Formats: sequence, C-alpha cells, structure tokens
Amino acid sequence: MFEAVAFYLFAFLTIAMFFIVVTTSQALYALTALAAGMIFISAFFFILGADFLGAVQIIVYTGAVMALYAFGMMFFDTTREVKEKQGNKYIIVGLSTLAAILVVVIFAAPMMSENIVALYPAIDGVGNTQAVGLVLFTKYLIPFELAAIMLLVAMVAGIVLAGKKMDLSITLMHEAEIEEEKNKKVLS
Amino acid sequence: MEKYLYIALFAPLVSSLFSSLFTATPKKLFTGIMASLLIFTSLVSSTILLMYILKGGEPIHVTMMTWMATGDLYIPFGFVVDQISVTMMMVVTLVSTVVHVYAIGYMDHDKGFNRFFAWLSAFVFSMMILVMSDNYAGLFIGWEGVGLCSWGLIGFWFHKESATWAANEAFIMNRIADLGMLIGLFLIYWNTGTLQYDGAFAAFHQLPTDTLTWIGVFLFIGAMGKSAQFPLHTWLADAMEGPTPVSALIHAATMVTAGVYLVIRSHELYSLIPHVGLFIASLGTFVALFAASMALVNRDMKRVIAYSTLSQLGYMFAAAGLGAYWVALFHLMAHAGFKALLFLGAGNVMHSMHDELDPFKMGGLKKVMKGTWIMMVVGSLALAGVIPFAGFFSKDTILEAAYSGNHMVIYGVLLFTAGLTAFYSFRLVALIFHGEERYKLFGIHPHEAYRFMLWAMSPLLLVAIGAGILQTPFFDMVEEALNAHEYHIAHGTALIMLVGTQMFVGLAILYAYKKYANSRVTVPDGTSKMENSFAYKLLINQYYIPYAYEEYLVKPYRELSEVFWQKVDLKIVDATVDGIAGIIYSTGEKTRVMQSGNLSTMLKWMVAGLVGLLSLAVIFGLAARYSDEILTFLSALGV
Amino acid sequence: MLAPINISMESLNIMTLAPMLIPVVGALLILMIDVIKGNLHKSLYVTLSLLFLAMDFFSLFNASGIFVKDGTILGMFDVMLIDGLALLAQFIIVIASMLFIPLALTNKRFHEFSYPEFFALFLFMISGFQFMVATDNMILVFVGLETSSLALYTLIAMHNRDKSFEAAVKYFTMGALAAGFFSFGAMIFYALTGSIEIHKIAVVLAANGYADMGYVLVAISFMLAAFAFKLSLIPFHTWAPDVYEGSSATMAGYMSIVPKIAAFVVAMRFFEFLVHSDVVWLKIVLYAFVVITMTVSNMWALVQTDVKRMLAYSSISHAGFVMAAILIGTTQANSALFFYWVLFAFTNLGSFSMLWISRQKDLPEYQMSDHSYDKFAGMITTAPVAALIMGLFMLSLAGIPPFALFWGKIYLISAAITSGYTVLALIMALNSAIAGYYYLKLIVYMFMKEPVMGNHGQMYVANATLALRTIIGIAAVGTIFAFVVINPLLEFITTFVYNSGY
Amino acid sequence: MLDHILSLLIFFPALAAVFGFMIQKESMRVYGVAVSVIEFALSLWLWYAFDGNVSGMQFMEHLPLVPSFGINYTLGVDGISVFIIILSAFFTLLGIGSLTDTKKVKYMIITLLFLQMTMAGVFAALDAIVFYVFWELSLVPMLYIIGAWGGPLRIYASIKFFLYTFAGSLVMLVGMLFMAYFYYQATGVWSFALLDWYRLILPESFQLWLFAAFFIGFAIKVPMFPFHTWLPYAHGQAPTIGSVILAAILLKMGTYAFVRFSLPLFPDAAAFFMIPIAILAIIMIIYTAMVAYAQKDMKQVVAYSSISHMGIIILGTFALNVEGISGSIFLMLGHGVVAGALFLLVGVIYDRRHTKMMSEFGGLAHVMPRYATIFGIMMMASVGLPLTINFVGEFLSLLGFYQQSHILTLLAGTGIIVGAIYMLAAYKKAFFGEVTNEKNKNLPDINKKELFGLIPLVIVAIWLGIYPKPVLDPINNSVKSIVQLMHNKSTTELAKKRIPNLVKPKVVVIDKTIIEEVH
Amino acid sequence: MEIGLNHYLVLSTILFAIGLVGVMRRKNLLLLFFATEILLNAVNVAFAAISHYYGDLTGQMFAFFVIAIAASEVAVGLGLLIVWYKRNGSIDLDALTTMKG
Repeated sequence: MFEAVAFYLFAFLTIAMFFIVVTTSQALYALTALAAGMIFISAFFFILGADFLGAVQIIVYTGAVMALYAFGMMFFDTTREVKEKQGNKYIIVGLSTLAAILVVVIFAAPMMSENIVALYPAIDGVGNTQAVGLVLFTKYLIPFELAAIMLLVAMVAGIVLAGKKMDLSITLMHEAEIEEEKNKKVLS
Repeated sequence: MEKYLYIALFAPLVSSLFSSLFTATPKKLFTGIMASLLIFTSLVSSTILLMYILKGGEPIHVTMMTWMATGDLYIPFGFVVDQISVTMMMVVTLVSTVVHVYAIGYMDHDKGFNRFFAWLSAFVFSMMILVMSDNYAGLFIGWEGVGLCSWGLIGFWFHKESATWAANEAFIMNRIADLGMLIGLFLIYWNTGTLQYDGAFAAFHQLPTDTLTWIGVFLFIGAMGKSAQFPLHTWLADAMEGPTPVSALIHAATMVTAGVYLVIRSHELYSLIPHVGLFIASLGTFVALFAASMALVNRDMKRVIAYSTLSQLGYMFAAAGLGAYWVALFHLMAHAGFKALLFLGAGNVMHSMHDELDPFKMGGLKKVMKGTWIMMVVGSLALAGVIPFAGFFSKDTILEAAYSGNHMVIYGVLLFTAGLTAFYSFRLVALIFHGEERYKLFGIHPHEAYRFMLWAMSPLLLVAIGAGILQTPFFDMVEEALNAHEYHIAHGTALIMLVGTQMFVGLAILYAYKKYANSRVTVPDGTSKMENSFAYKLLINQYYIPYAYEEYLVKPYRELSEVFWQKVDLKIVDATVDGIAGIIYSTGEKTRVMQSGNLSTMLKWMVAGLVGLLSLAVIFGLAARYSDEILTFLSALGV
Repeated sequence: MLAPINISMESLNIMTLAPMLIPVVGALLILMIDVIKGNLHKSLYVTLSLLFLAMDFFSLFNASGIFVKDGTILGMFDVMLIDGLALLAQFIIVIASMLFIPLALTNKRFHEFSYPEFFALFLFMISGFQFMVATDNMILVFVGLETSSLALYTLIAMHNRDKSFEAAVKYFTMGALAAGFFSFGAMIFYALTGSIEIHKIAVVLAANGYADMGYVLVAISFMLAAFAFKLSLIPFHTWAPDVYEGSSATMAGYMSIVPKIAAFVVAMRFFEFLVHSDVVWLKIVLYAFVVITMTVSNMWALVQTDVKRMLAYSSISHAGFVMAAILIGTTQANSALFFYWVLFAFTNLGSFSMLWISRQKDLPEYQMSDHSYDKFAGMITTAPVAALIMGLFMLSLAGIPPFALFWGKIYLISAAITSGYTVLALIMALNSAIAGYYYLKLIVYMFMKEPVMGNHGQMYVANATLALRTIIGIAAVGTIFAFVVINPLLEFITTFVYNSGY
Repeated sequence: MLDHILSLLIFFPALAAVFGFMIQKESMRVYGVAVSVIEFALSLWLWYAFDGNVSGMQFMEHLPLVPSFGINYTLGVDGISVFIIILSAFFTLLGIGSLTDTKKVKYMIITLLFLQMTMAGVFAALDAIVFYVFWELSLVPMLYIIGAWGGPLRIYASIKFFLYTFAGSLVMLVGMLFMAYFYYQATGVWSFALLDWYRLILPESFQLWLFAAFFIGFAIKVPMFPFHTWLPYAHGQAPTIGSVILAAILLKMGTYAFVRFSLPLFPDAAAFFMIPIAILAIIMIIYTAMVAYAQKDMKQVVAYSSISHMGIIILGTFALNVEGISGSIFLMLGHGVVAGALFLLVGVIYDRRHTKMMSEFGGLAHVMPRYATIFGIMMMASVGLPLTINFVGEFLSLLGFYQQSHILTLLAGTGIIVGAIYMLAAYKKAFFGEVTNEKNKNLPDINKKELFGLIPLVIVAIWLGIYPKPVLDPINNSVKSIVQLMHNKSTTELAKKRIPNLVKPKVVVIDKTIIEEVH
Repeated sequence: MEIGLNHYLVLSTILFAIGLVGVMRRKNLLLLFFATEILLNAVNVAFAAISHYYGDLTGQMFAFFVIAIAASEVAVGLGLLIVWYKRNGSIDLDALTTMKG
C-alpha cells in the first residue's frame, strides 16, 4: 500500500515537474523543475531498491549536471523569460500524445513473457551497492572503462569547444593573417 | 559465244565509267564518241549473238559469280542469252547506239555533256542486266538500275524545278511498283526455293493456283510501275522533262517496255493463270484508249508522243495478257524503232525551235527541215499502223490475237484506239510541218539538225519502214521459246478486217490533216469553244489524275508527316520521356521544403517518423493479436 | 556474504581488446605530447595517428587470423564479440580512417587540424566505433556509439565557422533524441526478455514464439528510429545534408563511410534474426525505408546546386541502397553490404577529397557556396587531370562499369534477385539511372561548359600536397582497378560473413 | 599473338589513348591516325586469320575475373561480330583521319580511341558482365563527344542520350543477373558466360519476362519506337564525328545484342513476341520515314532515316530464320557504312556553312559536283538500290520476314517507298535547282581530307553490294548455328513452328535383315 | 493495489512523451537539452523497475551507463552551445537555418 501511494505520489510529482520543464517560459523555473524532477526520480530508484543508482542520480544529475546547466544559463543570459516562436502546436501535441497513447496502449497489456532468467540476480543479503559493484567490475568492466574514455572525450571536447582555442578561426583566416596571429602570440 | 555475251554486257559499263571520269570537266567530244563506239561494240556483239541464236544455237547460259547466298537462298550473277533476251538486247543496243550518236549532236552545247554519256551508258548497262539476267533478282538489279538512271536523266537539267520534280516522281512511283515486284520475288522464293528462271518455272507447275495468282499479280504490279500502266502512269508524261534522247531511249524504246519484258519472260507463269492474263489484257486495253485520248488534245509535242508510248504499251500488255507473247515482243521491237525515231525527230524540231514544245507555235517546218519531216512522217505512219510500215504488222497481229481469242471488247477498243493513234500522230505532224509558219510570230529561226544526227537516225527509219518483213523470221525464232502460234482467221474476215482497219486509219489521218494542216490554225489562247468544253478540260488535265494525286496523296502525306513530327514525335513520344524526367525533378523540387534547415522541424520529422512506425506497429500488433477474431469477423462479412 | 570471484585471465581473452585499445593509447599519447610540448606541426600528429591506425590494422589482421582458425571469439565476460562482422567493419573503419587522416595535411591551414586535440578525439572516436561493432551487448553498443558520436560532434564543430557549429548542434541535438530512442528500445527489449544481449534476446523471443508481438514491434520501432537516424534513412535523415555541408569536405566524406558501417553492423546484428523470424512487419517497413530513402533522396540530390550537398544526398541514397542488404538478409546480401561499402569507401572518400583539395577560404562572387557547380565549370581545360579524376569518381558513384561501385551494385542487386525481391531489384536498378543525372550534372559542368571568368586551374588543386595527391591517387586506382581485387575481396568477405553465421 | 588479338584490339586503343595525354597538341592528329591505322590493320589481320567456315567462336580468350561470382573475361568472335569489329576500327580510322579542325582536338582523339576500345569490347565480349561493362562504358565517350563539341542544345542532348540508354541498360542488367541466377539454380554454379547460358533451357514464362528486361535495354539502344526520341537530339547536336560513330557502330550494339542474347537465350519468347516487335519495327520504318520527310534539317533527315533502317534490321532479326538474321546482320554493316558516310557528308557542308538547314541550300550540285555525286551515291545506297551494300541486307531481311508474315512484310516493304521519298526530297532541296543563296555561290568542293573519309566508304558500299560473299558467308555460317540452337532449345509449338530446323530430318532406311532379326 | 511493472512502464512512457513534447516545442537550445535529459531519465525509471521486478541487475547497469552518457552529453552540448553563442550571441534554434534545401 505504501508502495502504491509512493508510486502515485512521485509519479504525479515527476510528471508535473517535467511538464513544467517543457512548458514554462522561465528558464529558471525549468531548471529548478528539472532538478526537482530528477530528485523525484531518484525516489523511484530507492523504492525499487536500486539504492546505488538513486545516489548516483542525485549526485550526478542533481549535483553535477544541474550545476553545469546553471552555469550555462548564466553564461547565456537566459535567466529572463524565454521567448519562443511556436510553429504549429497541433503537430507537437498531436505527435506526442499519439506516441504516448500508442505505447501506453501496448504497455497496458500484460506481458506474456516467459523464459526470463535473471542473469545477474540481486543476491539476498548483499547490499545493492555491493551487488552493483560486483557486476560492474566483472561483466561490465569494459563498458565501464569505455565510459571513462567517453567522459574523457567529453572533457576534451568541452575544453576545446568552450576554451580560447576556438575564438579565432584559422579556417576563416588567410595564411598571412594566421602568421601574423602566431607572431603576436609569440611576442606576447 | 560467252565472250560476246560479256562484251555486250560490259561494254556499256566501261563506256559509263569512262565517261564518268570526265563528269567534272568541261565538254569533251571524245567521251561521246568513245561511248558511242563502245555501245556500238555492244550492238555488234548482240548481233553476233542474234545470228548465233537465229542459226538455232542453244541459249547461252553463264554464271559469272555468286551474289548472295545465305540459308537456302542462292542468287548468282547469271546471264542467259536466249531468243527473248537476244531480241531485247538487239532492241536496246540498236536504239542506244543511235541515241548515243544522236546525242553527240543534240547535247552539243550542254555543260553536262560528259555526265550525260555517263548516265546514258549506265542506263544501257542496267538495261542489259535487266534483259540478260537468268534470275529474278538479277532482273531486279537491272530494274532498279534503270530506275536510277532514269532518275538521273530525267533530272539531268537539275536546275529546273520541274525536271527534278519529275525525276523524283518517276523514281518514287517506280518504287511503289518495285515493292510489288519484291513481294513477288519473295513469294517465288518461299514457294519454289529459288529465284532462277528455269528452276522457278519448273516449280510453278506444282504450285496451287492461288499462290500463282498472287505471284502473277505482284510481278505485274512491278511491271505496271515500270511500264507506266494506270494508275501509275503519271510519271511518264512528266518524265519528258529530260533531254529528248533520253525520252527516245528510256521512255519510249527500252525502259518502259521492261514491264512487258517481265510479263513475256514470265510467260510460263502467266500461261498458268489466264485469269490474271485477262486482267492484264483488259488493263492494257484500257490504258491504250485512255492514253490515246489524252494525246488527242495535248499541246506538248513530247507529251503527245509519250502518251502514244503509253498507249502502245497498253497494246503490248493486251497482247501479252492474251497469251500472244511473241506478238507483244514483236510490237515491242517495232515500237522501239519507230517511237525512238519519232522522239529523235521531235528532238530535232525542239532543237531548231529553241526548246519550244507547243506544236501550235510551229507550223510549216517542212521547208526548213526536210529530213526530219520524212523521218517523222514515216515514224507516224508506222505508229498509225499503215501498211506496209512496221506498226501495221505488229499492231494488226495484236488485233488478230484479240479477235481470234474472241475478246471482242478488247478488239473493238484496240481498233478504235488505232484510229485515235493515227489522228493524234498526224495532228502532230500537220501542226509541226504543215500550214502557216506560225513560229515567225515568236521570232524563231529554225534550222535543220546536224547531218550526222539524221544519219544516225537512219537505222531506226529502216526499222520503221521494214520491220514487217522480219515478222516471219522472228516468229520462227521465238516460236519454241514463247510457245508461240500464228493466229488464223478466216481469209475473208482477215481481208475485211485489214481493209477496214486501213480505211479507218486513213480517214483519221486525213481528218487530222484537214483540221490542222491549214492556215486557219492559230495558237490557242484559251478562248475557243472547244477549249472550254468539259471533254477538252478533262483530257488536257489528264482526267485530273495528277491533280488528285497531288491533292489526295502527296499533300496528306506531307501534312501527316508534319503531324507525326510536330505532334506525335515531339508532343507525345518525346514529351512523355521528358515528362517522366520532369516529374522526378519537380517532385524533388517540391519536396525539398521538407529540408527546411530548421532544427525544430527536423526533430519533429524524427518524432513523426517514430510515431509513424509506432502506429504501424500497433496496427500490425493488434492485427496479429486479434487475427483469429478478425478472421471470424471477415468471414462473417462474407469476405 | 559474497564469495570471492575467481577469474582466469585466459578466459578473459584480453587480446580481443587490442584493436580498440591501440587508438586509445595513441590518443592519450597525443594528448600527452601536447601537454609536454605544444605548437607542434600537424604532420607529427598525422603521422602518429597513421602509425597507431597501422598498428590497429595489424592487430585486426592478427585477430582475423585467429577468427579464421577458431571462429568467433568472445572475451571479457562475453561482452566482446569478435566475429566476422566485427572484423570486417573494423577493417573498413580503420582503412577509411587511414585514408582520411593524411587529408589533414592540406596546403592551406584549417582550424581543426591545427590542434592536437583533433587527432586525439579522432582516435577516441575510432575506438568508440570499434567497440560499437565488436559486441552484441547493447550497453557497450550504446556507450561506444556515444563515445564516437560525442567525439564526432566536436570534430565537426572544430572546423570553426558558423556552418560547422550549426551542423554540430543539429547533429548533436538529433543525436541526443536518437540516443533516447535507442535506450527506450533497449529498455523494451530488456522488459521483454530480461536481457540486453542481442543473441540472448533472439533466443528468448524465439522460445516465446514472439508471443508479445506488440511489444516486440514497439521495441523494433524505437530501435529502427535510432538506427535510421544513424544511417540517415528518410525521414530521419534531415541532419545529413546540413551536417555534410557544414563540416569540411573531408570530414563529410569520412562521415558518409565510417559511422554508417558501424551502424550497419549493429543494425545487421539486430535486425537479422528478426528478419528471419516471422516479423513480416519489419520486412514491410524496411522495404519502405529502402525504397523511400533511395528514391526520394535521389530526387533531392537532383535539385541541389552545391556539389557537396549533392554528394550528401547521394550518400543518403547509397545508404538506402545498402539497407536493402539488411532487408534481404541472406549471406550474399550481407556480404554484399560489406563489399559495397568497401568500394563505396574508396569512391566516396575520393570524391570528397577532390572537393577538399579545391576548398577555398573565401568565395568569388560567382560562387554561391563552397563547392557550387559553377565552380567546376570548364575544369577540363583548366585542370584536366583533376577533372578526369573527379569524373571518374562520379562515374563510379553512378555505377558505370567497370568502376568500383558497379561491382558492389550488381552483387547487391543479384542478392535481391536471388532472394526473390524482383521488384526491389528493379527499383534499385532504376534508381541508379535517376542518380546518374546528378552525377552527370557535375561531369557536364566539368567537361562541357566553359570556365567561369576569372577561374584558373590552380583553384582546383589549391590544397593539394603530396599527401592529398597520394590519397586521391589511391582512391582513383582503387576505383579504376577494383575489378582486379573483387574476387579475393568477395571471397574474403563472404568467408567472414558466412562464418559469423549471417 | 593471335591468341590475344581480341584483347589487343580492345586495349591497344585504350592504352594509346592514355599515352595520348603526353602528346603535344599539334602532333596529336598524326598520332591519332597512326594509332587508328594500326588498330585497323589489326582488325584486318583478325579478318585474315578468321576462318569463315567455322560457325562457332574463334580467338577465344578466357581469364577468370570473379570466379566465385562466375564473371570471367571471356572474348571471342564469330561471323556475326567479326565484321562489326572491323567496321568500328574502320570508322575510328576514318573519323580521326577526316577530323576537321575543332577545339580541343587532342581530347577528341583520345575520346575516340577510348570509344573504339568500348566498341571492340562490346562486340568481342562473350561474358554478360564484360559485355555490360563495355556497353555502359561506351556511353561515356559519346556523352563527352556530344556534350563538349555539340550544338547549342548539346548538354540536353547528351544527358538525354546517356540517361535514357543508361536506364534501359539497368533493366537489362537486372535481367542478366536473373539469368545468372537461373543458371546458378540449374547448375549450382554462378556463370555469366554467354556460351554457358546458351545451354540453358528456360520455361516459357521466365523467358518472356527476361526477354522483356533485355528488350528494354536493347530497344532503347537501337533505338526502337517509341524509345527513339533521344536519337534525333543526339544526332542533331553531336559533332559530325560523333554522329558518324553513333550511327555506324553504337546503334548496332542494340541489334547485335538482340542476335547475341535475346534470340538464342529466349527462343520461345522471341517467337512469342515476334509479331508485336515486328509491328513496332514497321512503325519505326514507316513512321520515322514520314517524320524524316518533315524535317528541315539535313542531319535530322539522316538521323530519322537511321531509325527507319534500324526498323528493317529489327524485322530481319525477328524473322528468326537464316535469311532474315543474316540479312539483318549484313544490314547492320551496310547501314553503318551508309549512315556513317551520310553523316560525314552532312558534316562537310556543315563545316562550310555552319548550318544544316536544307532551306539554306539548293543547287549545291552546281557548285560542289563531286560532293553531290558522292552524296548521291550514298543516298542511293541508303535508299537500298541493288548493287549497293544496303540492298543486300534489306532484301534478305524482308525476304526472311516474308516467311513469317506476308502482310507485315508488305507493310514493312513500304519502307523502300517512303525511304525514297524523304531521301530524294532532301536531295532535291539541297542539291537541285538554281543556287539561290549568295553564300553558297563560292563554296569549295569537297577536299582531300574529306575524300579520304568518303572514298573508302563509297568503295565499300559498292563492293559489298556487288560481292557480299566474303562477308555474308561467315555471317551465314554463324547464323545457321544460332538458328539451329534456337530451334533445338525452343519448347513451345509456336517457336518450333516459327524457327526453322536446319537439320533436314534424315530418312532412315531400315535394313530388312534387321527387321528379320527382330522377328 | 499492487504496483506492477506495467505501472512503471506506463509512467516511463508518459515521461518519455513529455520529453518528446519538450524536444519538439523548445526553441531555446538550452531548454531543449533539458528535454533530452527527461527522455533519458524516463528510460532510467523503466530500467530500474524492470531490474527490480526481474530481480536482475542488468537494468540498473544500463541505467547507470545512461546517466554517464547523459552527463557527457551535457558537457559536449554545452561546449557546442558556448562556442555557438560566442559567435552569434544567441542560442535560439531558429537562428540555425543557414543551411537548407
């Protein structure tokens, strides 16, 4: 019963929050709502016994990602009201409701799956974090390492793109200008 | 003897090639002389061959080389000299020798002197192939070859629009007939397996009459074109645009008789299908009358002679159609002589009258041109069939043949036509040589032709006068080859017929003289009563047949061609192709707006794609899940 | 409590990682060199990258030797899967990359190549692609895909001009959406089967007899949408022309080859078992995708005024063409896919390189865009050799024999015929005719028009250095003399594909 | 060397063309002539070495190309193809030799040499894919020739030419792949070798579809009505040399392919489609002749006349008997010579006046008598006068088809009438009459270089008209074997009826003793 | 009332749909990126739920990696936005239409 109450409560909250994210014209509201929605989602993770995931959700999303977005917002000066020209609303609403209805229709039907064997069962008496660690560092070691590379890529990319290197475009400059620019750098 | 065969055949070719070397150079007299000599050589060889055949020699048959051989088809260049072909060879070489010599004088001042001889000799060569070939394909080579040379010679003065037009008309009309001939050849090949005369003739006896009829009809269509039989006759009169020697050689003596030759050559075929023969005879008779009627009023000297040629060709076909092949051949031979004579005489007149053709503008030329006058009169007498000139013997035999075959209508018409013939020929003579000297009105100073031209014409004069005596030896010669027989009519009847015919002819001549050989004759100006009568108009306009051809065949053809090009080819066929390409291109042009470049639109497209896939999935998934129910439902609906 | 886990090193098959790790090491090395000493010339990085790619190639060679001997290799807790498809795709990826990287040595300087990060990211990207194709675990596929994509977005943006940012942003945003689709699709499969490994999914679905058809179809829909994005199938293609136009020509050429082959391999792993089971729906949808993509993008290519954009649409069309192989799903078709793609790689890289060497920094007034058709007018008189080579590539793309793509084309069409897709074969063939038009258009401009005023031949080879000429030479030779190698190539590919069970 | 003479014939000009890039501009013409002389000499050597009594393939070459997919580089010639190869070398020589001063003459010669490679390749190929390779490749040089040296609409014309033929041949390619697949099904081995395919007897329904697929490719190339509209544009815009080779050789690829592929591979379908195709051919003959009559442009007249003649070739081909097929092959040569010559002739006048409109001319026979003579000879050859090359072919084609249908042959025969009409009308307009246009008064007559191109053609046109045996005999032998093959392969009643059996059934004399023994 | 797997799936779908709405209607790129985060989060909920109901950890793994991916995307996406913003002074999506057709 508690589970049901919790589910519906958080479901309502997340939906509401995310709805605000996509509809509000205040960027700050959107950001806040997104952060709140993320936290509510972590609640689901806790309900579902994925404690580690819930923690990660809060730390990574609400902590890191939201902070990044906040910086971004400040940078872009979007704290004011965002004016968006809207094209045909019917297309948007129509398409998304259709998509939702279609999938919901199917998901409302019970799955008849059999033959499902838990490959990496949650072991009784072992904490979620421990179990996750076990799987993560055996079976999913390679994806984990690759994820590290991915983060490295993202980091390098972020630095390259946001850094000073992109300020002057060599692509658009003539050879002579490039030389000039180089000399300037050496001199300074 | 083969040697002479080859000489007779190839001397004209050599002559032609020799002359053609000089086509681009100014006039060289020696080309004319050389050509005449070579043609004469051919004549001599032909004469030797004739002697050989007359002496009862076996027909000479040579096969020079293979022409075409594929599948079961085998066509060699084979030549045969038998009674029929040797007669034709004689006619061809004799007339052409005369014409060659004559042309040296006639074409004296012409720029294209050398070219003329090249064409003329080429014609002789083609004609020789035509008559000497031992198979239908070879005959067809000559057939087309003479057509080509006729085209070149009619259009010899190619700066004249009328000449080139006439040349093309002649060629195309002949082509129409050639198609018939070609089909005839195909029929012969697929039914007998060969195009050789002897092989084909032998096989004809085994064929059903239907097939033979078709063969006969198609071959005769070919003959109709070349011999200008109705309805393909209009080209012949127009062909008079060519130089007169050409008219004499091609359009009187030789080429136009090729059709007759074809029928005679295929007599073994036609004797198996008498109903076709009767048709030929009827058509010939009709043409005889039809052409003679047009000759009555025509005001163009050469055209009158041309119509008379047509008319005489009708006689020949009448004879051939009735099975009297030897008579046809004999008439062909005699006709070649006197008709060439007439043409050449007319050529002299033209020459002296500065190419004036209207006999009404002449008159009284007898004084100036005595030699020509004699020749023309003799030629006309022969044409009219007055005893004892050549025409009498040949034409009279045709009438006999018609009579003895009980074809009274044919007989009657031919007899009547004989009268017409006499009338129009002497109308011409009277207008040209007798009466007032009307030419003076036009400031012309006529003069007699070169003497050597007259001398050159003399062999023809001899033929015109004395060919009659050759009838018996000729009959003996061809008796076997053509399965000939004399026509025996009761003596009394024959005498009555003879006298009657001669009287009729004589009256016609007298009437012609009376009407045209007097001082009252003036140049018609289109005001006289006669000129406005319906009959006159009908005749002078050639029964409106050329007009009808122009209006109902040529023009529609031209317009249809234009429609095919402008409307069908460009607007339908091509436009369809371009249209397909255009549709593809414009679809691209129209739908490229999908690529608006706006990210939001792009994202919407993606979602739309997903939703599309999902809807398909749901529909399909539901259908799969409830397939049983759907099937029951459908079956309940009776699907 | 948990029992300690013992893992023997042998069972891990660590060598399966070698091909992917080599570029990673290379990338790290480049980054480190940059840290130690900056401002080094790009040729160093190009050579280093080339070196590591060569090593990558040899390790692949080594792996394929083992594959030929022992068959499919699983490694690292069965996450890594080195089968024929993985090897072939990696070969193509590595070879195309090796052909691509020397193109950085242009005469003129361009922004991206002036920074070592470009090369590092490039090598990371390759490694990402390699991971993506060498597994059937959807997590690894996803992570590999994202690694490479994120690197790719950056590489595009590093060209550093407005259009390239625009391109990168568009690509990125749509990529994010596609990532959402992918994960959602994977989720449904997971819900259905409790597994995210493709072969297990296949097994479980088959055991269930596809009972939850609706779910399966929804999952396929999402997956299809994700792959269709990556493979630029209509209507998920909208990024492609803009991204190709916005990025440098050489990058565009690269993008038309490498990311797509990676996506093709995954799609092949994913859809093959579905095509062969009774999912008729998938066949219909794929059929529609193939036909629409081929035809419509051809029509759009017809109306382009810029050569690069035209080539972008043509690449879309080619992708649609090759997608037919997945629809057909026989060994011949799957071999044809790789076969076609190898040949396509040579030709398409060649033609994009030709654009690349003619890239100007500022446009004369008669030129609307970087590579407008007008630019190439009368090229035969001003730069005959370049015109001939470009014409050659166009003919090859059009499928004129005996140039490279023709062989791919007949093999693929033959595969269609062999499996009874007659109408499809005809549509494929006729599309080549439509495509002929726009390839010809360039030929017409190059060979049959007079040069535009002020146009001198130098422009067409402005960027040419020995490296670029060599690469174009290799591509041209590969295109012309393809017929010499098709037999070994075909046998090689067929063996690999067949032994992988596809 | 004789073992590889076909490869030599194919690749020598290509190699020479590649080397041609190194030649200096002014020397290019000499180089081109030299190469084409060698090529022509090689082709003559091929003829010399060719055994006319053998009906099968000679000088076979075989090199595995893609053995796993059954593609082999197989070459060979028989009586059907050998002469077209010679003709193509001949025309390349004439074309290069009589090339007038054009811009970029170097590229023109290189292109022509490449074209020669593809032409030789098409006719020598005995593997479907190799055939297809050369077939498609031949489009490219021609595209360039039309597009770069053509008239004002050249780009439209060249693209139309290319795409139309390309689209058609792609359908044909699908057909070829199907054929290979059927072979694979029947034998378990992939093969594109024509001689292998000959052994395959397909059910009639398959034959019909495959025939249709091949037909589209070939018919567009020929070009048959209603796929012909690219041709007038191509001819109208192409430079002289382009038209010459297009008409003389490239169009023949289509008809040749009918004989090489459609007939022996699908005898039942050929017999089935005989009448419809014959009707198309007759439409081609009459309709295009009429369209030709309506033309104002001399070159278009010749262009449409080509279509008309191709109609007769098609008709002969679908006569399905030895006479017809031999005739059609001979007519391919004949039409090649004649149409090539006519286009050269039109080019002569175009070089002088830069117009081809007949209304601009008139009375040319006065100022250019030699030109008029040669034109006249070629016109008469085109009209199909006996003792010219075309007559042999036309006669045999029509003769052959007469066996199949009387009435259709009669209709087709009207071709000789309508053909004469437009040709004579055109000749009259251009050459006869007075010289009315001032510009024509001082036109120089035909010069030596032009004569170099034309005289050989005149000689050939007449020589082969009088003595076609050296060419016709080998053709006949090869055609016989094809017809027999078709007869043996045919399965339907209709085909058995329409395709003659050349092996006359032997009367078996039964020995009495044998019968007694049986008893 | 028992909360089953389907409940979570439906919830996930609804969230996903909201994300789609955001993706389609947002013109401000930053806010658009928010929407993509919603998409990924929606999937994560479902993964966690399936993982829970099947007693299998793989789902959690997937969710874990999805979070990592989302984080990296943010980094790169923001980098792109910054460089774009520096040039154009706008992150409005409608300004991104120089290439089309």
